[in-house]
Order: sequence, then structure tokens, then C-alpha cells
Amino acid sequence: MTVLTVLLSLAAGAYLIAMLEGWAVHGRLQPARPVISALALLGRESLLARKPDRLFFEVGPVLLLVAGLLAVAVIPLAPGIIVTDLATGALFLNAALAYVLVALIMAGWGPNGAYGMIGGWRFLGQFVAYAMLVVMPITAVALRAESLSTVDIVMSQSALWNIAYQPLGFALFIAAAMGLCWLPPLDLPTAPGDLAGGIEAEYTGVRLAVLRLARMVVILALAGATVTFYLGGWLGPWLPGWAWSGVKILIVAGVMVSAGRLVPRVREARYLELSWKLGIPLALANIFVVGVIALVVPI
Amino acid sequence: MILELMIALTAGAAMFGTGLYGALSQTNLVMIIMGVELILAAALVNLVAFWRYLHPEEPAAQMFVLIIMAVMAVEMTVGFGIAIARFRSRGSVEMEEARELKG
Amino acid sequence: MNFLALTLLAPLLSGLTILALRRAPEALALAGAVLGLIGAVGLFIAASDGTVQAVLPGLPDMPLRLVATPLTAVLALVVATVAGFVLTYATGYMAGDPEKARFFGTMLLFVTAMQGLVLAGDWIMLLAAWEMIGFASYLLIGFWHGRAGVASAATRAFLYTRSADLGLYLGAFLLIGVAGTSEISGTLAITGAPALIAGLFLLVAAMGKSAQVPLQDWLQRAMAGPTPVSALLHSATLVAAGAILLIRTAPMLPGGALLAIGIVGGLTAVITGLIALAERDLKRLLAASTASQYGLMLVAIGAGVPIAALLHLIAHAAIKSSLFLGAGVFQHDREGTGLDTLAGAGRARPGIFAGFAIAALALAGIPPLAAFFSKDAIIAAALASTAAPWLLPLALAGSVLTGTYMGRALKVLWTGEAGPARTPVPFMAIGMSVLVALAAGLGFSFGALEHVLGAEIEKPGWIVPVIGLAVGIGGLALGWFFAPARLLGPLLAPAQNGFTVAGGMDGLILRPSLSIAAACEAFEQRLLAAQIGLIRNLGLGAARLVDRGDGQLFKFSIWIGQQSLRLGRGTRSMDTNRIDVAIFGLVRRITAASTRARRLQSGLIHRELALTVIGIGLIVIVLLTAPHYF
Amino acid sequence: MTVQMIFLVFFGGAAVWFGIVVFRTHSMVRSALALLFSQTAVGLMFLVMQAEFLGVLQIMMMATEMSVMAIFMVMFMMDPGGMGAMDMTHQKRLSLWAGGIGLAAALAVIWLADWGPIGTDIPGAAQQTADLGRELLGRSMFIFQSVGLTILTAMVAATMVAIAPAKEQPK
Repeated sequence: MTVLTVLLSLAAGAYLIAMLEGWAVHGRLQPARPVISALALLGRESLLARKPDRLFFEVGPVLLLVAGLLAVAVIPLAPGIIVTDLATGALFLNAALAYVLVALIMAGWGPNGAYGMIGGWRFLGQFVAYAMLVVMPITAVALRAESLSTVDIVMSQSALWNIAYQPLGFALFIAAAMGLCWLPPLDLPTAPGDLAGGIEAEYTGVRLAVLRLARMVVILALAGATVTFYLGGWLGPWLPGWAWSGVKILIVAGVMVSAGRLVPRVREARYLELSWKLGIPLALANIFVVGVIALVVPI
Repeated sequence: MILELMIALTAGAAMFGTGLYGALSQTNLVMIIMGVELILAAALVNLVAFWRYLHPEEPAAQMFVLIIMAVMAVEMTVGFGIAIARFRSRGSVEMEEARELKG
Repeated sequence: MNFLALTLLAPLLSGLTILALRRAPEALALAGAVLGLIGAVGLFIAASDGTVQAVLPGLPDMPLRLVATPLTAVLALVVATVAGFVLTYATGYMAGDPEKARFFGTMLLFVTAMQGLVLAGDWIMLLAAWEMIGFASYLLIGFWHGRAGVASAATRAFLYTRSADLGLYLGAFLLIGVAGTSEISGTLAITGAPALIAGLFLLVAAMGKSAQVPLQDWLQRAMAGPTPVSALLHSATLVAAGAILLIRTAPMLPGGALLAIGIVGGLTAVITGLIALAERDLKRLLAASTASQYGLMLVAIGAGVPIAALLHLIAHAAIKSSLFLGAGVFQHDREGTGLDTLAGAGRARPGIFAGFAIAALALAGIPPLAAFFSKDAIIAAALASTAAPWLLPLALAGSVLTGTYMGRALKVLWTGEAGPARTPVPFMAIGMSVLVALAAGLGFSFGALEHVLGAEIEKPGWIVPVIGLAVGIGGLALGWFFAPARLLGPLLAPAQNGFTVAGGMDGLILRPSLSIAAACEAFEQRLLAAQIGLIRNLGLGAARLVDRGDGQLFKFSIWIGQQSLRLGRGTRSMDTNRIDVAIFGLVRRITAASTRARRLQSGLIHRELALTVIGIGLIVIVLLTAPHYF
Repeated sequence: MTVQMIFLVFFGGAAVWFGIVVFRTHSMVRSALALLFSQTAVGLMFLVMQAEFLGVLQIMMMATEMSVMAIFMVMFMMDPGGMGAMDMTHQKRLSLWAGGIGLAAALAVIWLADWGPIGTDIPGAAQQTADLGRELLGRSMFIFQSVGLTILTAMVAATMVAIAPAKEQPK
């Protein structure tokens, strides 16, 4: 039952995010837009590259979707509504997100296209940096909750949300999240400018629809993760638990999606340099600070 | 119960065998490293199997698994460091060409 | 304390910068001199109410001391003033000279050394400064080393003063040894025999430096240096060193030493006075007159009143330097300082001649001017001293002679037709006029000076000034109206060549030492020849001996060669057919084994990897089976 | 118990199968990703054996590691796409024998040895992770820190070796 509710809320969320992204990209809020584009995609002929690596070509988008779903599985929308409350939930979420990378490599390598391949390997180069920037803030959050399970993490934020408790961690997590689901300021794998669609260049028809849907799910998963870790999940004064987490997820997703309009795309080397030389040290510092505060401040 | 242990260990042994074959038979250094990775994975499987079925209450076994993971990571890093150096100087990492140590 | 440093360091630094930069030497020199003067004035004011002392780290328990008692401060002031104005004069005088930088640099170094000597508080500092001024005078005298005779004059001056300095060394070391401390004031308390001996040694040093009788020859020859040098060194400072030394050690000197000093001083005064009278060159005349004036000072010291000597020293410094500067101007006009060439030069330059005349009259002892007071003090001291019968006539004769040669100099300069007046000489004029003013006006300051030095001279009655005046005017009149030949008569010839007794210094010392050196040279040559001969026949005998032994040796080695040949043949045969066979066989087998082993070392990574795996397998087998069997 | 066994067999088989695929495929990226999936299968085996933390960790680690390996494969191999189907092996007979003997020896040990009593009380996942944490930072802190240090030195050494010497860098 909870799985069904989670999937439904996921579908609704994906729809709303698609609408938001449409609005962010085209400037006009057209509620029906996602449905139309989805149908259009399904209707189109699905082309195949000349000598593709068929296995990867097919599995890429599906693996991306699976990764997104696995990640969502661990996010608690309300005290009861969580697919599997693993003892190592936070780590599991991260493990799932790691497979976004594998999926993108497959999607990039599969169609035997230059732009796709470059997009895939470029994402690999960055992912090593994101992984650090995702895992370390999570460690800090787990440090405070003294347990890896996402439900305990949310419960630990009842007194003070983690965004106030460890803002640095939040900032790093958000930056890494933006990179992980390659939203505009960091959309290097599918950079429309220089890679002409990158990963999505070779895909058409159903596979492209699956790829886009999978991307939406990943965005939602990351938004959900940010909410659980930093914005106190379902905690909130008046509304019931699930409403709060729904609203929060949507807000965070909306912010993530619309951030692309403000900031120009970050260059590959620049981003790498920033995350390795600046991000990781800051993340380590964040863990240290949270460790000290956790020892000293009783809340 | 004993059967699961046997299955896990046989899986480990099988991976060890393939890894060994791969490490010895491949001409390319990278493939050899992958062979070694497989052997180490086999070791991991055996370790967890021993932990799960023989000494579940003993955390040291799990700690040792982490050590083996670290070994895998280190082995890969250094392996590829040398591979890059060799590739840069010799142009290829084919083991056939590495005759410098000839006695 | 900083005035002390300023007096010493200002000239030193400017000298060094001039030598280093070799640019704008006049400006730097004047700056250094003026600063030194200011320092000296400040020092004098500071010292007038209490001695200023500076202790510098020197030898382990003998630190170098600079002490500015009123006495030394006055001397420092004199040196600084004379140096300042001589340097201003020198800027004009050396205008055309290409090596001005070297000149001014050495002059300033000399001034520093002189200030060091004057202010020295301990014997070692005094010794060092003494040597420095000797060296600086050598450099300055030999400044135009290109010209003929200048270099020899400089070396001669140097040798004279150096040999005399031995006296200073012996005296100083004796004093330090006996007193135990190197501080001059400390050593003054010594009495008895050591004091007498030290006193005599110091007298010898003073005679050398102040060109007293036996050693006066170098001063005339030192005139070969440029006139500012003679003005500064050979009138006020360097030559004064001897007198200063005796003045400062006067309290320690016992009666005998004082008598000796007095007699030496008197004799010098008379003899150099005669030489000055007989001189044919204006600068040599002034040099001889310097020696005679210092003779008078020694007479004053001998008479037991060092203060009179000090006053006369100060007056003489101003007078003689202005005389020299005047002579320098005339030298510029007439390109030479011979009296016959300078005849009438004074008439061509009335201003300069007026200054020259004032200074000359001052020296002769005409009342309002400076030397009158100091000369009176000397005559009074000679009169009042115990050894009056010895000292008084010599002092009087000395002052008469001073008057005569000054009168003769004036007469020569004034009579004779005036040559063309050359270009104006501003700097020279300024330098000279100030010194002349000093020469004139110093006398009045002597009273205040005595009060500062704390040693009042009891004013003699009316007798001494009258005698002094008579002597002065008499001398001048004699000089002006009677030619020297008539005055000296028989003494003219010897006086002209400096009363050289038995060939003079050259004869007495130079030639004998050279001949001794030649004799030693000859002896040494013969010695060398003898040695070579000895070695030669020794070597030949040994060689014959060795030759015979070598013959036998040769025969013996031939024999041994044959034996070894036979032995060699035997071993070769044994070796070839038995041992080689065995070795080569072994070698073949080893190479065969190694080629097989080499295949093992194929260098192929994967082959080696396989070998390692096989190795591990063997190890595992051994590990598993071993526990069962052993 | 049987469910666990079935999953164990399934994932064990998957791990071995992907292991074999690694060396049989000609496309290098495929062999790298095959290794990736074999490692993930091993991670899943850990999950099946209720070592949850280790399983998740293995899955997460291997994803990144093996993709890095993939990129190295592409860099170094002559024909990464595997289009030319080159046979990249040598001394096949010897390595086959070595692999076979190794396998046989391992199997012999597994099946013949008497493993003693099977542990029953498996601590919960949270408890396991907590124990592991305390173990790592408690009793075997020294080992854990030295491993950390070795990784650091390895990283430094590898980069040092990999950095081109000064003269070779392209001006």
C-alpha cells in the first residue's frame, strides 16, 4: 500500500516538475505541456544508431529510472509512508544515486555517438566529485541523528532542522544535487550549447520519454533527499506530515529546476576544480563542525 | 544452513578461478587489474560468508571486509598510476611489449 | 659623547666617501671639515666643564679610550679649525689637479688620525694614531709622486719619523709595564728611574716627529708636497704631535728629562733658526722656522711650564699655516718658491702680502699679535726655571733668529719689481684671511684659555715683555736691513746645507747602513758558492759508488730471468693439457644450465605472474601437508 | 532459509557469470561494466547475507570504481569498442590450468573441511553498523587509521607516477 502511494505521489511530482521545467525553459506556464510532449515522444519513430552497443543503448534509460526509484524508496514522505526503512537508508540512497552515473555512461556509450560519449565520460569525471559532496554532508547529517536510517534522521530534526543546524552541509548538498541530476547550471552531460543534447542526442521516441521521466524521478529523489536530510521531512506545525513533505519537495524541486535560468553553465574544469579544491575541504570541515556541535549542544 | 555457506564459498571459489584465469591470460595490464579485482571480490564474498555463518556476533570480520575494499581501491589506484606512466612513455600497456626486465 | 664621535667620524666618513665615490671631493671635504669643526667646538664646550670620556672595546684588559680633557679639547679645536681653513684654501689651490679626490681623501684621513691622536686616552690609541699620521704624511708628501725627488723625500720623511717612533714604542711599553694600565692618566703617576728612562724615550719620539736637531732634515725636504699639506701637516698638526706628547706627559717627567728636553729644544731653536736664515727657498725657510718654534716650545716644557708651550703651539699653528698659505699663493704666481724667483711677488698681491706680513710680525712677537704673549710666557718660564743659565740664552737667541728670518722673508717679497697679478684666488684668500685673523686675535683669548685649562702663569713683571719686544724688533730690523751673508759670515755655507755634521744623516746613517748591507750581500754570496761546491763533489762520489753496485745487480737479475724462464715453460705444458680441459668442460655445462634458467627470466609480466601463482600453490601444498609429516 | 538460499544462488551465479563475461567480451566497456555488475551482484549477496551496511557500501563503491576503470579501459585499449574482435589473450593453456587447479583446490577445501557450528543470532542491521563503527574506531582504530593513511600515500604515489616528468610536458 505504501509503495503504491509513494509511486502515485512520485508520478504527480514528476508531472508538476515537468510543468515547472517547461515553465522555466519556455517562460510560459502551460499545465498540459508535459502530457503533450510525452504523447509526442511516444508517437515518434524510435531510431537506432548504425552500430550501437544495443545492450547499453536499451538498458541506459531504464537503469536511470531504476536508480531514481531505488533512491525514492528510502525517502520517508510521512511517519508511515516509506517504502523500506533500511537501517542504512541514507547510504542506500547514495548507492542508488551512484547508478545514475552508470546509466549515463551506458546511455552515452550505447549509441556509438561522439557527443553522447563525451557527455557520458564528462559526467563520470564530475560524478567522482559529486559523490564526495553528497556522501560527506550525509555523514554529517547521520552524525547528528546517530543513525543512518532516514526516519531517525527526520526525527532527529524535530527540535531544529538541519538546514539551521548545518547550513554549510545544506549548501554543499544542494550544489552536488544540482550536479547529480544535471540541472541547467550544471547540465554538462546534455549541454545544449556544446554537446547538442549530449546523452539525449541519439535517443528518440519511447527511449527518450523514459530517459526524461527517469530524470524527473531522479530530480524528485534528490529533492526528497534534501527535504529529509535538511528540511525536517514531514515535520511541521499545522499541516499533516505527508502534506508538509509534499510541499517542501515541490518547493525544493522548483528552486532546483528554476535555478538554471539565473546562472550561466559552469565550465567543466571550473566545476571540477571548485568541487575538489573547495567543496571537499568544506564538506570535511562541515563534518568536523557538526561533530563538535553534536558533542557540545544537547538538542 | 550449512548449504548456504557452501554455496557462497563455491561462488567465491568460482570467481577466484575466473579472476586467476583472467589475470594470467590477458595481455593488457588493465584487464589484469580487473582480474585481480575479481579475485579480491571473491575474498570479500568468503569473508562475509564466514562472518554471516560462522561468527555473526564478531564485528572484526566486517572491519576486515572494509580493509579488503581499501586494498581493492589502493591496488587499482597504483595500478592505473603505473599504467598511465607506462602508456605515456611507451605508448601502450600491452604486457607483451614489457620486456625490459629480461634477465 | 656624540661631539667626540662627530669630531672623529665626520672627517673619516667624508674622507672615505671621497676615496670611494671620487666625485665632488671639494664639497665633501668641506662638509667633513665643517662638521668636524662643529664637533670640536661642541667637544670643547662640553669638556670645559668636565672631561668627556668614551671607552671603546680594545685589547682584553686594555680598552681604547677617547678622553676630552680641557687640554685635549683645545688641541682638537685647533686641529679642526686649521684643517677646515686649509681645506677651503686647498679647494682653490688644487683646482687644476687631476687627482683631487685622492688628495682630499688622504687629507681628511689625516685629520681623523690627528684628532684620534689628540683625543687618545690610552697609549695604544695614541700609538695607532701616531703611526697613522706618520703614514698620512708619507702619502701627502709623496702626493705628486710623478715629480722627481718627491718620492725619495716622502720615504726619507717616513724613515726619519718611523725610526724616531721606536722611542715612543719603548716609552709607552715601559710605562704600561710599570703602571699596569694602558691609560695615559694612569701612567702619569710613575716616578723615579722608569719615569726618567720613559721620558727620554718619549723625547726621542718627539724629536723625530717635531723635527728637532739631529732629525730636523726631513722637514725641509717634506716641502716637496703640495702647500696645503705643508700648511696643515708641517706647521700645525703633525709636527705638533711631538710637542703635544710631551705636554700631556709633562707632570710625569722628572727634572733630568725636563733639562734634556729644554737643551734639545734650545739647540734646535738656534740651529734651525740659522738654517732658516740661510735658506734660499721660502717654503724650506718656513719649515726650518717651524722646527725652531717647536724647539722654543720644548724649551718651555723643559722649563717646567707646559702651558706656555701649549699657548705657543696654538699661536704658532695659526701663524705658520697662514704663512704657508701665503707662500702657496706666491708659489701659484711665480711657479716656484725660491726666494730669488719670488722677489717682489708680495708687491703684486698687496692683500695676500698684507696677511703674510701680519702673520710674520705675529711670529716675530710684535705685541698686539698672538705669538707675543706666548713668546713672553716662554721667555718668562725660561727665566724662572732652575736651568735658566742654559735655557734663557737659547730662548732669546731663538726668538732673535725668528725675527731676522721673518724680516728677510718680508724684505725679499716686498723689494723687486711686481710681476703680473694672476687670476683672483677666492678660496685661497678666504682660507688664509681667517687664519691670519686668528693669528692676530688669538693672543687676547689666552687669558680665558689659561683659566679654562686651570693653570695660571704668574704674570712676569715688566722685564720680560720689554725683552721680548726688543728681541722681536731687533730681529726684524736685522733681517730687513742686513743680508744673511753678512749676518752669518762663516756660518753661511754649513747652514745652507743644514749643519750636516760629518756628512749629516746620509753620511752618518744612510751610507754606513748601505755599505753594511753590501758587505752582508757579498758574504752571503761566498757562503752560497761554498755550499754548492760541497754538494757537487759529495754527489759525484755517491754516484760512482751507486754505479758499481748497479753492475752486480744487473748480472744477478739476468741470472734470475733465466731461471724463471725455465720454470715458466714447465708450468705452461702442465697447464695446457690437464687443467684447461677440466675448466672448459665445466664452463660449457654452466652456460648450458644458465641458458635454460634464463628462459625463466623472460621479463614477460604475465609469465612471471604465472610463476608467482605456481609458487603460491606450492607453498599452500607444503603448508597443508607439512604439519602431518613433521 | 530457503528464500535466502535461492537469492544467494541467484546472485552468486550472476556474480560468477558476469566475472566470466568480463574476460570473454571483446568490447572493453562491456567487460568493465560486466565487472561492475558482478561486483554489484556480490554487494547484493552481502545484502542477502544480512550484512546490510557492507552490501550497500559495496554497491556504492563499486559503481564509481568500475566506471573509472571503464574510462581507463577506453584510454588504454587499442580497440575499446571491441569492433575488431581481437583476441587479447596469451598463454591461454597455462592460465586455464592455473584457474582450474585454483578452483579445484578451493572447492576441495570448502566441501571437505568441517566448518563447525553455524552461528544463529544475527544482530540487526543498525546494531551491526553500530558495532562495526565502534570496532573501527575502538579496538582496531590503529588498523583503520593506517589503512586510511595507506590510501592517501597510494593516491599521492599514483599521481606522482602518473604526472609526466617535466621535460615531456607539451610546451
